[in-house]
Amino acid sequence: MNTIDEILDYAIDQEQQAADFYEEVAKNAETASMKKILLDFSEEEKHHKKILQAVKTGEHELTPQQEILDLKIADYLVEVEVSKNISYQDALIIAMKRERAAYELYTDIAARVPEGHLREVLDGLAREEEKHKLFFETEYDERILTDN
Amino acid sequence: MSLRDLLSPFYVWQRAFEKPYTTKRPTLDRPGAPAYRGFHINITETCVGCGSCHTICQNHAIDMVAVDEYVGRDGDSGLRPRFDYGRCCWCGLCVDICTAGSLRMSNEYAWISEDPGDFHFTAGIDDKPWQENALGYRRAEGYHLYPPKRITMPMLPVEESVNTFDEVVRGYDKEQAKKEADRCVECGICVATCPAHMDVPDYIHSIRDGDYEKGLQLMYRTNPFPATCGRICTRRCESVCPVGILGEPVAIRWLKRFIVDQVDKKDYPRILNEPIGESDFKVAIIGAGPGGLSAAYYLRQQGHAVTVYESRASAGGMLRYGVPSYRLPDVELDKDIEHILAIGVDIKYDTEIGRDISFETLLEDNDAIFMSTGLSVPSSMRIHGEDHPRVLSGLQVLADVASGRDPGIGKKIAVIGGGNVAMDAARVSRRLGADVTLLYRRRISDMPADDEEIDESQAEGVVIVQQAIPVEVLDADGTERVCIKWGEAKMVDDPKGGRPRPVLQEDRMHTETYDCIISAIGQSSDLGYLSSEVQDQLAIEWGRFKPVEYQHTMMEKVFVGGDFANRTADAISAIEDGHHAARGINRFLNPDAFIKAEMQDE
Amino acid sequence: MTSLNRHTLTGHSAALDFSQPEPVDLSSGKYVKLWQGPQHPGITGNMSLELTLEGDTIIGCKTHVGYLHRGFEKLMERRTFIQNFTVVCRIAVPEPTFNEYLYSHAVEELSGIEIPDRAVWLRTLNLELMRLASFLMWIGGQSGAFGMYTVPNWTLSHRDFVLDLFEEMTGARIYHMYIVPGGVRAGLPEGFEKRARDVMDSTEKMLGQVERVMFNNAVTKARSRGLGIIDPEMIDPYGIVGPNARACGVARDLRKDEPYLAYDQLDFDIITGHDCDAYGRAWQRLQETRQSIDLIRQCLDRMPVDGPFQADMPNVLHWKVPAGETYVKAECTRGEYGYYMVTDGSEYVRRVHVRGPSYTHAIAVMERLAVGCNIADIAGLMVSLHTYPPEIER
Amino acid sequence: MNEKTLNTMLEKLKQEFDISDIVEHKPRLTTFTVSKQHAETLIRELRDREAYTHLNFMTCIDYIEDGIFSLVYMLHNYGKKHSLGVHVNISRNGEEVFSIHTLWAQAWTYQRELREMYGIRFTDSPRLDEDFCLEGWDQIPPMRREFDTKKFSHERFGHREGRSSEVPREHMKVQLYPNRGGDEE
Repeated sequence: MNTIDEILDYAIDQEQQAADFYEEVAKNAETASMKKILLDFSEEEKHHKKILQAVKTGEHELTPQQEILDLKIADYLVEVEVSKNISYQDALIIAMKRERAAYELYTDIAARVPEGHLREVLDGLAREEEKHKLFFETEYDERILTDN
Repeated sequence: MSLRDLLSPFYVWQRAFEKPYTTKRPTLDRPGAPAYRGFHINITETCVGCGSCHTICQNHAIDMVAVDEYVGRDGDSGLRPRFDYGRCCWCGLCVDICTAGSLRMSNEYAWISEDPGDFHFTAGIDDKPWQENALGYRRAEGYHLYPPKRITMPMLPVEESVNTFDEVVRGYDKEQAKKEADRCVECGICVATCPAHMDVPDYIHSIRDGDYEKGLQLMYRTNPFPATCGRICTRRCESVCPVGILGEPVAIRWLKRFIVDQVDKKDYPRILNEPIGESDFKVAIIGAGPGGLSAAYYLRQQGHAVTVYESRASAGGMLRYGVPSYRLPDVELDKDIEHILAIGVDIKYDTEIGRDISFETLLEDNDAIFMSTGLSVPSSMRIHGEDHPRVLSGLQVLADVASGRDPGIGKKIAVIGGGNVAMDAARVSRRLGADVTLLYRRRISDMPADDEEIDESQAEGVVIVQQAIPVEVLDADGTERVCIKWGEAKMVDDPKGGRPRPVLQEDRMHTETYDCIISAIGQSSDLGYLSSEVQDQLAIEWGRFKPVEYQHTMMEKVFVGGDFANRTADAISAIEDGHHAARGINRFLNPDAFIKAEMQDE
Repeated sequence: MTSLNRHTLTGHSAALDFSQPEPVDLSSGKYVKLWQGPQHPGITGNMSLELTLEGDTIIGCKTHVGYLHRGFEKLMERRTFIQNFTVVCRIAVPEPTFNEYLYSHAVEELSGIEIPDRAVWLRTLNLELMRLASFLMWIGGQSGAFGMYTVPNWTLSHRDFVLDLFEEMTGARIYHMYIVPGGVRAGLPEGFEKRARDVMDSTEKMLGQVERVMFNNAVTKARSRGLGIIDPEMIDPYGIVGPNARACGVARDLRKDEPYLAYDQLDFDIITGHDCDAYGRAWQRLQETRQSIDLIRQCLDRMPVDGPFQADMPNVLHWKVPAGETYVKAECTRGEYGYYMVTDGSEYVRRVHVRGPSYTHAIAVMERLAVGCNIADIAGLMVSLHTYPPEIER
Repeated sequence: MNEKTLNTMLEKLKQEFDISDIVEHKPRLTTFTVSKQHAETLIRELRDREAYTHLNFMTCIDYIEDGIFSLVYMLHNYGKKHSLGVHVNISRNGEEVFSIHTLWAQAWTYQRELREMYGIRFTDSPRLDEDFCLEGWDQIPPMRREFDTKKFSHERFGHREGRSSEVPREHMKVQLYPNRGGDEE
């Protein structure tokens, strides 16, 4: 992965894989409602993919300097298994953790490349993933951590 | 006639050289005094349309009218006062009584128009030159036309309450209740907000009249759980009570309880004397919680054969197994339940659908089904070590205590959560003799628990640690103890709006050892008794139902209600769900009758 | 029966002859019927005098009221206790606050409400200011009735200064609606005391000028001395009260005799006169006006500046006053003003009767004193009795 | 007036007259009811013997539910600073009453007003039938409780066009929860 296009292609591919993953889980989900949720997640990933494709063609710019709120919810939760009667809570945990992993990956690589445009792109991607993580963490905070 | 008397009058000439009393400016330019009672101003954003101004106006100069700018919503009727200056006498009583403090008067007193219609206007809506006037009459601080403060509820002193499961709230006596009932302005805005739309102003009126039997009848029109709701209702009504805007809301819940307290259970059949209709239909109800029993009560009045299936040994659901007896004594809950059963509702205890009878059989054997099985599964925190044997669920602890079992919590415990279940678990634990620390991830002000519960918990010695996020459960020395690691949170504004969100500060971690940890962070539904095909047909989302009008589901015969079918998850909403489902089931079973009636209406 | 006690009670047969004048034969051409009012400026307010004249001399007087009848006593039976307080002020237009006070006081007495000290003083201040304003208007009226229009300009402008004070204190100039069952509606505004004292000082100075111009005046004396003499024996049989009685030397003043509000804490003596004629009554009122200024100053000196001004009240929207009956009274500028109230425990008053002193002063007393009077003096006589027709009709 | 003097006087009056319902409302006000037969003499005695020389007012209360008018004579004793309210109950149906116009000069005015406002006739009271406040009145005497002022005003006077008012609770029901609440079953 040396050129920016290669990096972006990789990232785009990752989003597609995520979308495929949720579709696969959805296929096996027991109830229609859970299916719908997982397909929504898949759509969300496809949306991410579109953004990255737009970055590649220059229609959209990454924002490597942006501060993204980190609720740090995913960090301390247990790993959960994918199953056919997966709960909404667990589906969210899986999603949060996947976004977190992606974020860590890009941050990692960014640290190893010299400062410059390439690094900026990687940082930008990390921010994107962080945003996705925040999206799911906010949902988790709203719907699961209701404390009632 | 003295010379003096002839000369003295000529003194008037002296005045000719003094400053005249009159002013040269046109009198119209003279502003009224700062507190002058001039033309009316209404701050329409603050006004809640309670109509007290209309009620008090002795001249009938005020109408309450619908305006385009506002529609009815919780705490606002959407109406606004319209003044007829052909009748107004500028006494300002409307300003004095205004519950919202939105109505005032400007110090403007001169206004000329050729159109008499101009003198009939909706203050604050119709443009008038004095609307922005900063001066004028307003109600003085310390002057009230109704008592702004609530009558204090007698409570068990804390030093006693913490040692007993006796009811903490002692209830008003007749004198106190009458005084509290007197504070109601009878606007009826609360009725819209009450999930069951109870006739609140009417039963409060019955207290003022001392006619408690009428009060009871009024309550049973919409709610067969008045003894219960009079104690533990979430009382959304009080949060919208206009009297609460500038003072304390009318204690609607305690007044409801007062009525029930005045009536002996043995007089219920005579007072209520519900007519039971004629019907050949059979209706099954799953779950004997407030939703199920409310549906049963109203369905039975139509004459249907109603059978309630309950998995536990007693009826009441969360009211019995979740709400501790110091808030709702069993005898009071039984007062409600026994009356429902007394009108001919059949109940099968210890009968679990899916285990003892299949859902499909029930569907086959009955003409309609109402399901209300609530949220019975405690949510998991999904943190490491959560499966430690010394991590208990709040629901389980409460159910144990309700059933007379020892939950075995130990002497030093932590409760996690900020809702009413967490408060109940904490206060029950205090009564069992434990030192209780309650960890909550947000601020106390964010807690979904009732403010009273929070205050009373703290008074009883529960230590609340706010902004504390549990991150891991660890083993402690010995199997009887457990450690929890938690981190301090700081509240960060969500850039997208909404309430501030807690963010863990990883450099501020704490670890503490307890005899047990009670987790009470939420519940979800247990729908294991429904096959996945049935679940799909019922269109369940995120473990919850989304019923259509009249609590109907996508399945023809099936109606649902209660915690798993609404977003408020409280007893009064479940009761209304049951009542509304009963209406729906009647329409479903007798479509012809309703269609006919509706055609007649048109 | 008609002769009952007429000659035996006091021995003064003339004072106790209540009989109506004999009708005269108008066709004889000897007599003239003359209507004065209801809008005549020489009549205090809207009422009529039906005069029978023989030459310039009045030989018969009949009073006619009804031009101001608004049925307040009836209206009050159909309004709630709080609503009524906005109605009562209209019963005596130039002096509304006595109605507010007495109505409120009657309701408070029947419902057992004790008003706080500050409200007591604010009410006292309010009532004394009212007395002052009312007297100032009266002085102008009396002077005008004798043809001198300078004094009305002075006194009515000073009355307006007092009304300015009312406007500040109560939010209105005439119908203050300030004294409400349970207390008063507000405390004093910032700087009120200073402005009130300024008005008192300038009014006091003006009264000195009035004394020189109106009272030390050969014309006034000539026209008012000997006019409308009230025989002291008439006082009880005719129910004459207030300055009309005190000018005859009868020391009766409810503020002293049956003290209400803060009057038992104020220093003052009952002022009495000895001339029973129009001049004596005018002099009496001038002195009482000065006394009123003194009492207002005492109120400003002594009244508490903070603390509650309203008692704990029930919700007025459904206020039921316990069944009962009471009669409360206060000394207004014309004497005993009273409210008789009967309640039946409901949200509405059963009966209110408003007793205004003009009821007898403007009718029975007037009809009697007019006889023998010169037509030119009838306005002066009427004003010298200080009557307010609206309180007759209610 | 001290309590003892008051009681002595009341005792004495009770022996001579048919007095009932004595109520001491406050130290300065006592009321009682006397039969119509005794009332005139009693009132004169109070004036001449007990020094209740001042007639504060005279009025009437309509107890329509009992079919009676209660006439009230409020008498005052200046020396003792005490008022006595003498109630005389008469039938609402045109029962004629004695007149006190010979006792106080203003009494005939009160009686004339009571005739106009309640329709009560006082024997030999001067100018009784002259209009007092009302001119050309064609309705029942207006202070009688059955006279409905609102109805009268509705019939006699017009209404302003365009006036109508909504009840907050009903308005909200129609807008927010038409099918719910306790009404439709």
